[in-house]
Amino acid sequence: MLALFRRELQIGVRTGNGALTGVLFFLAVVAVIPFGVGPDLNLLARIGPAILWIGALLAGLLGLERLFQADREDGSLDLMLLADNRHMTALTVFVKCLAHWTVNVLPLVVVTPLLGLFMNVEPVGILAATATLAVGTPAITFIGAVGAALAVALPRGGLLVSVLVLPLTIPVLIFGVAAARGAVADPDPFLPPFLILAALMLFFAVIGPLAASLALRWGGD
Amino acid sequence: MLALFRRELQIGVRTGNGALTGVLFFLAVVAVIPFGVGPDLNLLARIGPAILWIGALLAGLLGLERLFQADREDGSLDLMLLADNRHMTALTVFVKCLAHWTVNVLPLVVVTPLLGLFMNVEPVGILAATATLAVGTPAITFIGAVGAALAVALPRGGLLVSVLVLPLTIPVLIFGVAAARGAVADPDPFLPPFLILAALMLFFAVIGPLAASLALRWGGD
Amino acid sequence: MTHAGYVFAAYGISALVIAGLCLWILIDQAGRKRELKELEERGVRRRSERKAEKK
Amino acid sequence: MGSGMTNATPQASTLSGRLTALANPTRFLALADTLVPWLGGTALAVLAAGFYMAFTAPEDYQQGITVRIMYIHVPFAWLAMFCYSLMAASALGTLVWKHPLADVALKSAAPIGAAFTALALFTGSVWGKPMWGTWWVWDARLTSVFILFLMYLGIIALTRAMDDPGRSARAAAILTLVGFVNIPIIKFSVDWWNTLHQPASVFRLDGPTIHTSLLWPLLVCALGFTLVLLTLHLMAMRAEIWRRRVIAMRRLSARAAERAAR
Amino acid sequence: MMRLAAENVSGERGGETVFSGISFVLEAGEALTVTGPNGAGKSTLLRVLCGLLPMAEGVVSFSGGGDEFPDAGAACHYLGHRNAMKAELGVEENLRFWQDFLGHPHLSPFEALEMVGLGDIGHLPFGYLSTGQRRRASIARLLVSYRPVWLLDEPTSGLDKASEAQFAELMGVHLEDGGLIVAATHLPLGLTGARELRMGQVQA
Amino acid sequence: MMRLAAENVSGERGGETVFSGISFVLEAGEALTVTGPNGAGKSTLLRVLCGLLPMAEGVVSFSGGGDEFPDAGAACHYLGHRNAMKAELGVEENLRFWQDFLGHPHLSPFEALEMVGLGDIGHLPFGYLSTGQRRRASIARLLVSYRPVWLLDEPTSGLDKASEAQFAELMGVHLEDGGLIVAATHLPLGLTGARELRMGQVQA
Ligand code: HEM
Ligand SMILES: Nc1ncnc2c1ncn2[C@@H]1O[C@H](COP(=O)(O)OP(=O)(O)OP(=O)(O)O)[C@@H](O)[C@H]1O
Ligand SMILES: Nc1ncnc2c1ncn2[C@@H]1O[C@H](COP(=O)(O)OP(=O)(O)OP(=O)(O)O)[C@@H](O)[C@H]1O
Ligand SMILES: [Mg+2]
Ligand SMILES: [Mg+2]
Repeated sequence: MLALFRRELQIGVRTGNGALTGVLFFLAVVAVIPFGVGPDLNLLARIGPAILWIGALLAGLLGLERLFQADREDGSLDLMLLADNRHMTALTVFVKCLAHWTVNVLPLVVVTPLLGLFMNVEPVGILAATATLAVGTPAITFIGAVGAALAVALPRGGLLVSVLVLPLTIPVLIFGVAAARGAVADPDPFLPPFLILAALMLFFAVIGPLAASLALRWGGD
Repeated sequence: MLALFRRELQIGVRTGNGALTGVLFFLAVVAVIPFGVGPDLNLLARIGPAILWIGALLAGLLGLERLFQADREDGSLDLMLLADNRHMTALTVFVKCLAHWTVNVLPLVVVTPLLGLFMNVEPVGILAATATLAVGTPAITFIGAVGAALAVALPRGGLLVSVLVLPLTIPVLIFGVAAARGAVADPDPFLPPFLILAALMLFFAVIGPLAASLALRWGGD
Repeated sequence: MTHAGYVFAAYGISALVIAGLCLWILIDQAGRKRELKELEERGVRRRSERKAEKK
Repeated sequence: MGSGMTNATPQASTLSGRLTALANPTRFLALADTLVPWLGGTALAVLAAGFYMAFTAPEDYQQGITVRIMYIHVPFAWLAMFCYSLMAASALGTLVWKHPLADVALKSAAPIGAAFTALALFTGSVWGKPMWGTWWVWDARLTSVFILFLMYLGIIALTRAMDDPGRSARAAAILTLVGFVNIPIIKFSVDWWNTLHQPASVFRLDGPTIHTSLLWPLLVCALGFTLVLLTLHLMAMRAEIWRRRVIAMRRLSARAAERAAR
Repeated sequence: MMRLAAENVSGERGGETVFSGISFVLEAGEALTVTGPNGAGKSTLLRVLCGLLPMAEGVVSFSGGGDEFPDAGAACHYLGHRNAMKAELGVEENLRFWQDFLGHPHLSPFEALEMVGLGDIGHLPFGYLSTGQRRRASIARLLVSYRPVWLLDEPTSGLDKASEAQFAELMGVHLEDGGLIVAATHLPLGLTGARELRMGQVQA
Repeated sequence: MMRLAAENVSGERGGETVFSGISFVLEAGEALTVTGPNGAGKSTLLRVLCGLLPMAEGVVSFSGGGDEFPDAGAACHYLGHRNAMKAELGVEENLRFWQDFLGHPHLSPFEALEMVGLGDIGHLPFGYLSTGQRRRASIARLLVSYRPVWLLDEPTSGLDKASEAQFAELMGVHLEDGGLIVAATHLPLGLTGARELRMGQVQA
């Protein structure tokens, strides 16, 4: 399993999805926003957490649909499924998700504080945004894995996949933003949405890989 | 060429991934911002066009990195490059971009009016935003094609492509938002930025495919 | 109104960054040079040099 | 590297002949070896003179001592753009003339350019805090420089993403050329959008509008930093050529071992 | 004693039966070559045997593998048309990964590469290899982890004559060690004493 | 009279020369088989011939094609290891697309499929075919558009015996019509009177 994790990281880094790229991507997204909404610092501070979350969602989704496709096209997926009684497929999926998250999303979480500063978010808000991102984004990856597995299983079912999977990420997004906002906007609470977010993440960490492994198993050809 | 366009559309529709993922992502972006900003309808109306543009820009990036990758993996790209003296490669790229845009981005433009209503943008503004999106988003695809062509040599270039592409799309974003805003905010004019936007689009419609075809030609293996 | 601190920060950090850049390039150079020497000691020659010797 | 290039005769007197001669990495290395110490020395001397002039120049009556940041901020900003232009020219060299050296120039200039851009951003911020009361605003000039920085990093990532130098060379060259649109945007952003940042006062069609007591130290500092950049660039190119030789020789030795084994 | 048996197996693809009534028994040290025209269902049969495709009818049983290899899926190396290697990673890195992942280490990646004549290019990215070299690298995968059963789908496609002979030798050694081989192929594999299973006419 | 000539061609991969000094002249109706061990550079040579890879040295010239086929790239069908078909589209749809895109229509997709023995499965998505069937479908691509030069890279890999013979016949007809064939292969192709180019020891 460690070997799998290491390999996925290596591939990610070799193909230019390394930490630098993740950070760059996030920077680019954030730099684009002020061009759109204008350089109003107050406004930026208010939409800051939402922007950070959108950037993270996009980074999490980019390349996610290829999570199993590449393995399938080169035949690795067959071998991973065959190894089921050494390494449960669900676990394999879990590790792959984790690696994807580490390569693509973690760097974003790490630079979030910096970007928060750029966007003039206050310190508490920055802390909250970083925490929600760290806790929430894995959920997106786990949900996405189900979609990716379905996409492999039903090559022509892409439509179905996006309809089934993407809507699931919206609750995560909403609780994430709500918690991040709760930390700064006074009447709104921080903890309840944050706890819900954490619960969602744990839930999907279990359900996602299981569902994905089932889809992979039945979708082989 | 028509054949190519038709084939790309067919594939796009059969695999079904494109349109809905884009629209849903777009929806997610647009749904989350109001959540981040809080229930301030005036503010929403003011930043509405910008949000629509940012959403469209980011959604346009999804799937773009695969523009040539699939063709390369199954060997079609070789044949397309070989047909250079029947169909200039740049033209082939142009048609592929057009098909990609039709499948993935056009649906966004179509739902824009609906989302504008959600965001409380006034009718003229909605019209303007839709028009600017229709004219401006192809430019994003054309720029993205350069990134996709560069990334063909990289097996999983997801993020890298976006990083290369995002900074270049900023002028498009600026003029798009300026035009969309010009239609509603009185002192700002609508036509000049809109014309610049159209000019940019035409410019990239020429430069993008040319650069992409060069990159493909030199990146072969 | 003195802002000497800002000025010195600006100059100081700039000096540091440029020095760092210099150092990095120097270290890179030294490393490559050493590798070249090692390879040459092991008797590996570039093709063009071998051609020249044969003549 | 090394192989497959025509060895132009030293007497070649035409311009293209001399260029070809320069394109020979071995010759280039020799040239760099002699040039680097002199260039470096001159750079330090000019910089020293520039700083002396800068700190003896009168303080601005409006800006006080902070005006001294100008003597580094402006050269850094210029060089950030200059270095990118240099890379764009090299990119042309790669694509049109297929000079192997052009690729080396592009690849080794990118980190240097990134460093100077970072410094321009940094010194600008440090200057902005006392002058504008904020470290950062998202105005057109500042953001476009920030994007220049991102593009440098993107190019660095691209030049290192593929381990086949030939392929990454052309990819990076195309990206660099396409990204060149940003340079005029930076240059003219102050004219096209109304920004906090002040418009150009040195490089203008109607001559500099800046007072000569500030202009001269600025120009000398700029020259000094330019020489520093060129020296560093030469050194980095030299290291890059060596790196490629090492790789080529390693491959060669692997092949030799293979042949021995058969 | 290891034993792989198929009884009256039939397989289907996209709802259509492509073959039916296939039975055989293979004991340790025996090899079976599966031949037949394109589309006869050779690849499908191999995938059914290892459990990658559900079988429409029949039973596949594997016994004698002990705790380590309880069923056919766990006991087999499957070498399909696709090489299961990542183009971005080095050949040796790829092999090392499969060794770690598949367990039961046997030869070291370097030794395995030597066995297929690629000893000196282990450091190259897999994507840089020629077709035949790729195939040989994935044959090396069979050697880095131990599995008693080898299921091979056109293993020699793209190999040159020398490598074909080398591979025949490797298979011979595996059989001598008490392994089992089922290979689908159009070309003679150079296995002495292998039994042959002819898969029927297409769409009988 | 069509004529494809290579003079002292050398090719490189990743900055390394993989072969050098290859020369041949091929006139209408002639075939050349390129043989050699794995990694000798056969595929590289084919890609250099049609211009997909830049050549390190030498000249490839094609003459006699008139306005329609001015250079080797325009005059050739390239059949690589990869089939250049989309798994999502039907076999016939794929062929029809290539016919439209490549121009110079020759046989109709249906006829071409008949010629390779796949007449009845044109409606299936390409992704549903077996390996050999896929290869045959992409051989059918050579027939839907006309090109005087066929560059074939291991064209018969995965084909069964019957299809091999069928394909040998197709090549024969193409040669009789004044076509040219350059084929890299490890297996005998059944071409009578084909010349052979042996690519040397790896990295001589
Ligand atoms: C992070 C913030 C800043 C950035 C990215 C930045 C960027 C630039 C650039 C790119 C130039 C070159 C312009 C050209 O050649 O036309 C420049 C020049 C200049 N900047 Fe800044 N700047 C920043 C902050 C400031 C501040 C705070 C001041 C002073 C209040 C300032 C004063 C100047 C001056 C005086 C010039 C010279 C203009 C000329 O004479 O051409 N900059 N800056
Ligand atoms: N993924 C798939 N989906 C649906 N049908 C398939 C699929 N793959 C193969 N088939 C069909 O199943 C049948 C058997 O295919 P299989 O790949 O087993 O043949 P094969 O004997 O291996 O042929 P070959 O010699 O060409 O490799 C064929 O008729 C084919 O059309
Ligand atoms: N994409 C690539 N990048 C770098 N090097 C490559 C690439 N493809 C092949 N090579 C190298 O070029 C050499 C020749 O490869 P080529 O594919 O031409 O061989 P081949 O004769 O076709 O072999 P095979 O019989 O295995 O198909 C090999 O040494 C290989 O390692
Ligand atoms: Mg098969
Ligand atoms: Mg080959």
